[in-house]
Amino acid sequence: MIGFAARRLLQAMIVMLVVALLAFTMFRFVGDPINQMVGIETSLEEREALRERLGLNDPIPVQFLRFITQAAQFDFGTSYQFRQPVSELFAKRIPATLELSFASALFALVVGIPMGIYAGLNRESAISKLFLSVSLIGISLPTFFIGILLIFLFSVTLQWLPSFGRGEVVQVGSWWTTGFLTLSGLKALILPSITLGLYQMTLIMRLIRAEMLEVIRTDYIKFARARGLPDRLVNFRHALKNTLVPVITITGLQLGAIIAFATITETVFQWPGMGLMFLQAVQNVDIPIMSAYLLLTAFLFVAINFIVDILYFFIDPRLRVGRP
Amino acid sequence: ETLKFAFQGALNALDPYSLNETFTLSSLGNTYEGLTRRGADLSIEPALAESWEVLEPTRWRFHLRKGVKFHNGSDFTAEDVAFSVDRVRSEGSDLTTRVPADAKVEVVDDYTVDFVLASPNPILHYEWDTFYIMDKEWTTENDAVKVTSASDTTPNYAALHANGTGPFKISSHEAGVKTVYEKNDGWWDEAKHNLDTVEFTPIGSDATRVAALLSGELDMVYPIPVQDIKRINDNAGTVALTGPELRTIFLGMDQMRDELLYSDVKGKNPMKDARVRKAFYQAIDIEAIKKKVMRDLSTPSAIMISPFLFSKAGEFERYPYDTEAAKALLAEAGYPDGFSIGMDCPNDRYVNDEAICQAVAAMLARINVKVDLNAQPKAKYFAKILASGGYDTSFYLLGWTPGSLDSWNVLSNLMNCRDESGAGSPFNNGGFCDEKIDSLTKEILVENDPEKRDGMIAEAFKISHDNAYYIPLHQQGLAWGVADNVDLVQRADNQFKFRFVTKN
Amino acid sequence: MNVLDIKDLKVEFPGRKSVFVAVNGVDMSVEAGKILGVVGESGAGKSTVGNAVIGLLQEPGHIAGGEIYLHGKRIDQLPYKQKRLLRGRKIGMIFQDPLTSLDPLQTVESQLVETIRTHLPLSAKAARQRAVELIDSVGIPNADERIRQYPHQFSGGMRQRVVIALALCAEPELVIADEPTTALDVSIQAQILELMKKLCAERNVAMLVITHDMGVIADITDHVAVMYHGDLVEYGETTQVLGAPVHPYTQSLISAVPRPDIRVDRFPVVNYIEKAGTPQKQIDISTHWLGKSRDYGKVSGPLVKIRDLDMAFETRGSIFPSRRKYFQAVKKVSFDIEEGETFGLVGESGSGKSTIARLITGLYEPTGGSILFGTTELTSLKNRRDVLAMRRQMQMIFQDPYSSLNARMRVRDIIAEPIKFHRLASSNAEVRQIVDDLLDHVGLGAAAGKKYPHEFSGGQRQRISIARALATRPRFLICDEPTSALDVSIQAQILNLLKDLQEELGLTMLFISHDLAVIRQMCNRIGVMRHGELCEVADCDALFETPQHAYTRELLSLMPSLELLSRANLQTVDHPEA
Amino acid sequence: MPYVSNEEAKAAVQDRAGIPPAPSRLARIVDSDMFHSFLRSKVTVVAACGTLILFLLAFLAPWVAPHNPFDLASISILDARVPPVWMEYSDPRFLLGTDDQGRDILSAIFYGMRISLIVGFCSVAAAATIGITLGLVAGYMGGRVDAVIMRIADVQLTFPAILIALLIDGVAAGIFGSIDREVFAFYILIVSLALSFWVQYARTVRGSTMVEKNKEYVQAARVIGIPSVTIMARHILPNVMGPVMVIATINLALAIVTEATLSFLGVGMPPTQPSLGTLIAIGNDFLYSGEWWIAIFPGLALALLVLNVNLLGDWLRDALNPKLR
Ligand SMILES: Nc1ncnc2c1ncn2[C@@H]1O[C@H](COP(=O)(O)OP(=O)(O)OP(=O)(O)O)[C@@H](O)[C@H]1O
Ligand SMILES: Nc1ncnc2c1ncn2[C@@H]1O[C@H](COP(=O)(O)OP(=O)(O)OP(=O)(O)O)[C@@H](O)[C@H]1O
Ligand SMILES: [Mg+2]
Ligand SMILES: [Mg+2]
Repeated sequence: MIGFAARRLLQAMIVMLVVALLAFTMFRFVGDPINQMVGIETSLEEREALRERLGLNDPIPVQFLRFITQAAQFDFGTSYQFRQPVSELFAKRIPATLELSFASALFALVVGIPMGIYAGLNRESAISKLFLSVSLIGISLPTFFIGILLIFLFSVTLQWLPSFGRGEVVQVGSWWTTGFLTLSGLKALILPSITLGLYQMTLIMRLIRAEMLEVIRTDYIKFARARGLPDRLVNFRHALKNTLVPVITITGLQLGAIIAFATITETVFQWPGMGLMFLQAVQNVDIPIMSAYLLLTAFLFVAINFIVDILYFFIDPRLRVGRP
Repeated sequence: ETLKFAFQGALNALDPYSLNETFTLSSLGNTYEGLTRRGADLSIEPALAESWEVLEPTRWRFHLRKGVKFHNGSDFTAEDVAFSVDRVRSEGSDLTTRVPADAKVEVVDDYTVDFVLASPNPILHYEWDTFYIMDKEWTTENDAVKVTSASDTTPNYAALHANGTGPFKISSHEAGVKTVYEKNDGWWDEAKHNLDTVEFTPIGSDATRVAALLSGELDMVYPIPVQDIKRINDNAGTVALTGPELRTIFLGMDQMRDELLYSDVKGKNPMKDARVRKAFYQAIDIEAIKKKVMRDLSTPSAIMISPFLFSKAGEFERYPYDTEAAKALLAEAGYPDGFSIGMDCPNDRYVNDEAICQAVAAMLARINVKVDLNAQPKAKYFAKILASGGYDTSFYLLGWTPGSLDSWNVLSNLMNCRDESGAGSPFNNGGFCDEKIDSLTKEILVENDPEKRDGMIAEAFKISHDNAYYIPLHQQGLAWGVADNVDLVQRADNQFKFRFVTKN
Repeated sequence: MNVLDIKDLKVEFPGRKSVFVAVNGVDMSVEAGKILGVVGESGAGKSTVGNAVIGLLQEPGHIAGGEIYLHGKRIDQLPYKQKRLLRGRKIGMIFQDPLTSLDPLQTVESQLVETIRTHLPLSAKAARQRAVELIDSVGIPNADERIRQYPHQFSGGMRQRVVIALALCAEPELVIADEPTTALDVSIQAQILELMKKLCAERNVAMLVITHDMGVIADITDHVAVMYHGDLVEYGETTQVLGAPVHPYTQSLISAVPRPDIRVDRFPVVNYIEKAGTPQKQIDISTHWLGKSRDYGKVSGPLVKIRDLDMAFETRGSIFPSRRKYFQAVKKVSFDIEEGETFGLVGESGSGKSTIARLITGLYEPTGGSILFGTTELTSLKNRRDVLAMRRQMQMIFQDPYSSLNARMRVRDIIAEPIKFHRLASSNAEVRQIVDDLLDHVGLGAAAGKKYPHEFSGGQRQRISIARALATRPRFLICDEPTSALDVSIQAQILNLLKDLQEELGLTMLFISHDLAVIRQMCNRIGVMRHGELCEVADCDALFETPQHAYTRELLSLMPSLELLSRANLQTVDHPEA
Repeated sequence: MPYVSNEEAKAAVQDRAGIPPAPSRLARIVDSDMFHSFLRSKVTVVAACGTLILFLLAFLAPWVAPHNPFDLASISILDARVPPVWMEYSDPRFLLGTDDQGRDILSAIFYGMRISLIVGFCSVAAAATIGITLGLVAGYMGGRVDAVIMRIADVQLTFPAILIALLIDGVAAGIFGSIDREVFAFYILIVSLALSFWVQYARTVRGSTMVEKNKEYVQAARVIGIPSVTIMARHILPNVMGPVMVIATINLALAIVTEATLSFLGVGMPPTQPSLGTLIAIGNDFLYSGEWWIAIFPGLALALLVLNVNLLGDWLRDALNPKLR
């Protein structure tokens, strides 16, 4: 296992290197950072000077190397927009994003899994059909649209829930801020996590349903029933577990996506997280944030996929052969 | 009282010289002050300078206000002014033009400062309402003399903390998330506001911003989309404040290249022909744009500056909307069947920018000009059409507010000749060149007689109008959403000053 | 008082165009403490009866008529919840396909413990204790450790025993055992049968045992029901039915039982055919597709030469080599197979027979030793073309017929695949012709080609698997329990086919079986395995008459008696070439 | 033999008797199990009809739509934001009202759906093809091949569609100079969406393949000598298609919606040719101002499309599984 992890770590390095390289080729196409950093009346000479100082005139490979050497020392530079070290900015934004991701993943799993099982077992039931259709309509509308509709309903019309922000946050430890401990913080989580989790919920639900339909027709489920096991055991321990490989694959990917790319939801709800910052960075061509962010995301995905691969081994003993 | 408000953009760095951008300067103007300030009607008022006089055309004397303290308690003196002048002109500052590079500062005594200029400049202090004075000691002590620049690798104290003389202190600031202001009890002026704290949150999404106002979570939001004005007015407890803004929206055309980019006309540039430009001009139904796109929240304009900023603006009139005349002009110019042209347009910069472009494209289609519209976010848009992108455009939409609120700024930035690299008028993206306008611009700069000066400005604008070098569209409107219990002043420069606010 | 009463049971599988009646008006009953045996041809509907009783017919199958009573209470119409309560506790079920009956993701232990705890009020520890005892009682050595493994780490016979343990663990009142001993060697089989008899005698359990093994029937059953084509053709006390069969099908069935005592050239076939079907065609190999010339060069010496073959499975992974655990499934095994001979492999369940088969076909990589096919060393074969050539010459019939068939392919495509792939036919029409022929030869009939594997009975699936293996016209065929799920008549038909192929074409076979009678008829030489080691290799007759190794002697002594099948009966039926 | 039901036995006899049943292709389709299971499910038939109608409307838009909203000369800003006919101030020319540029919503839906359908289907098909292929290879081969493919996937995951689109757009513009945006926009959209979606398929298929490849039917195929490629395509693929179908049908919605986002970043179709997603996004700005029809009708059209396609997908997945028929 340690060897496996070490190999993955090495691969992660390579992945991050490639990501950084790609990112650097790409930044040329995102726009000109200088325009976003100075007022429109700033003279051309000053723009040129700034560009020179930022090293933007250096050839791409030079910029890339500089970035990599610094990144290797955990120095990701200073944000063009905020004029603060990128790492500090990240540290401030990460709690918000993780809490939102956690809440929406929880929503997706807690609703998606039982509904998926139910729909898989009761293929013809009206409730499952209704649920499947409604969730589909939910995902066929764009995220921003859903977000705005929810805000319109729950904030403007009913005035139950806040329309933006994290509510009141409490400092926990030296740098973590949490919204879980205040009422307004919890209220503020509801709408964005539903908006964000809707797609994953639908996906997980339909995936489980589809897999359940197949698994419940296998011989071992038949035999489990013949042994008189209660439905709970048959459905969850035997049937569900056998559907899990694709489900955890997708859950892992989606979890990564909601942590890394909750951009639209965070924008709609002005959620002060990483996604919002990333979108702003793209809009404002904030290269240091973008590159550090992409590196972080790359690492996140390698890590998540590593965990998923480990989970495969836990779930399915047949996959353990030949693996250290 | 607490005022909670939101703006579409964020307040990033707190260093008053690091970004020459309206919202940043507007926000910091509640904390910092300049030697002058502008009142509700944008008239120049004394602020940290009690009065000033022009001793000779090249020597200005400012008498500073006594007894003013910075938020940290240190006194405001002439040294601070001299320090600020140096700092604002130093490398990394984005406001270097506030004080001419060749001007010298002479400290006469603790409360008197002289500015010695190389050449006369009647509008020297026009932009000083946003040239904020910093505390020399504080800045030096905190090692923040160098202007916070984007190329810095360590954070600058001044970028994260503020120490001004203004009516509000910044008590906490998280860039892009939240900024909290607190009342400055030791402010030198009599407070007309009744606020204790002000909370600012950036909200990027228009709909969310409006929703937050409608739901009563916020007291004030700006800007609001024009289409939501009615909704906000209909809502009990909120009202939309609208008014004219100073920004002029206009269309520019490539008149420099010998062959138009993104066009099916090869080997020549139709836009060099004034008839073609006039045809474009006359094909645009500005009233329809005003009514349908802007929902009446715009003022069609015949010149490139807001009528508020130029006394003779009333002398100009737009060419009438006339499709037939436009077609005739095109035919005359040799394009009876029209041609195709690529158009660049931002989609997140000005009020309904993309919708305006689409409407223009549809209108030009009626005179057989096929427009390929390329609407992009501002980062990509500006990177393409400005000097850094090699002025890669044939037809574009742009907006301009003269920072000094004076026409010379417009002429020198937009209407003088330029070369390929942008030397000259850097924002004359179309690159037209009219010697007469250039020479007028030079004269205007040094002319101290207002009457004569205005005459020359009018002449320059007339040349532009006659040749249709630009197609001015309108001054866009301001729209702020305010809760009924809040009273405030909406200034035409779109700056929001807390000192005008009362909440009950 | 009868525990189980089945009255006029009718089960239908509605198809798209017609309704298939799998069970047509069957009556049976089992008394407490008694064992009812059900025999009959493959596909007669035996398993279907069992499934109907426990209420787990595969969709779209359903009970179309009749009644089922448990202790006099009607159960076939009970609502789902109440039916569930019967399962495990009142009715224990052993499905025919033990290899797919276990959840692949749970250890044997957890499956046992959960079942025990569902039905009996035991603590987790006590339940585990009981689980270990059960596993021990079905003859799996080293139960304490073995129980923590996963089903795929068990051999076929071991899985079958786990399934039996699972069915018995809650001490149900009625046990339905569908082919409970097919994958077991005689000694284990004897142990299991003993266990079952004991259950009946001591706990008054009623049992319904479905089997093809006449020996088992004779051994343990009190009553016998004979099914044919969905009908119950004969029903009565075991002694009477076996001793004096009335129905012609029963008579011919009994006559076809292979004899362990003498060796015959061909197996007697059942010559009773009542309904229109596919009459078995006598084939002339020399003109038949299966006999078309093959281009293999003769080899000098043995065709397959196995030397010091070792196979160790990792049973516990760890980064530290010292903490890894291995299970040595095959230890230093060496033997030769001559061209054209049949080499039999018998031995204890779990002794490594299937593992050897898989090693030869390259499905496992041996941890040591060499396998020579002709002159080619198989373990070091890398070149794709060589591997391909080898594959075509060597085929295998898997022990588990069902899971080796792709559930999403039609039977016709499954069989056609190797023919098409190895380009053994020139046109699609020819492929079709060959497939239909093969299906005929294994007694399924061409129409079966349109169906999917799950629509077949256990024996029928096995036959599909055999047809597929024959489709490449192999030179060397590995048969892992090829006929374990077949009734004697089909078995005879298939074994005869194999024999014909061997005689005419010199087919070489590795024949793994538990059925000593079949081994005796089929094999030239025999290897006996135990605990991964080959303990004896001898000529067939020599082995049966003068066994050397103690284990071999034990095996032979345990062959189920066929005394009940009276001599008279065996002789009345004519043996074509006896 | 007992297996054969009477009719089948007769048919089999006929078969051998050399009476070739030569059904036409159509007859074979009509007679197939698939078609049969299709007809049996009413919901599926309705969904298929619904999908067909939507497709027809989209692809026959120039003939069925009352206006051509992409023809700039034919639209007038003065017609902007006219409500649907049943409301006050409506205009009988515009059944479902007009958008902020004066485009007829009904026609814009038809035209926009064509863009959305092409982009959506092509990108999902491309993503699925790439993803399934790589996933099969990675899962089946394992080892180094697997590591390389999966790490490429990780790199890919890091770049959301927006960034890929910017990259492709930039590179394309760099290579081809001033390009015909309308034509290229399609390719850019499809390629960037496909690139950002394939990983899901690849990882899912890989996971399932790793499970399937140890099953005995795969080993049986290997013993026959079937080459790996064929084993993957013919044996493993059908057995791992279940999750793929689920993801694909759901991804369709995501692709259509993401396309709109890309357009806003200036890399998609020009704003004068709004797709279904773009229409919704435009209409989104007018929700509070009471001009709901601009967003709601295109939204309904999209929801209808997604619903129908998913129902069809559900059926197809079941129909491909012989046990579920
Ligand atoms: N799901 C199904 N769909 C259609 N027909 C089926 C299905 N399951 C079984 N059958 C048919 O029902 C008949 C009886 O099957 P059953 O499994 O009861 O046979 P069996 O007597 O147990 O045979 P064997 O000894 O070979 O196991 C067989 O002809 C089989 O083809
Ligand atoms: N993948 C595996 N991992 C661990 N152990 C295994 C594995 N496969 C088989 N074994 C073990 O190897 C031994 C031999 O198995 P094999 O399947 O060859 O037995 P067999 O002789 O065919 O028995 P049977 O007659 O019961 O089928 C058994 O003890 C089994 O538990
Ligand atoms: Mg059976
Ligand atoms: Mg075996």
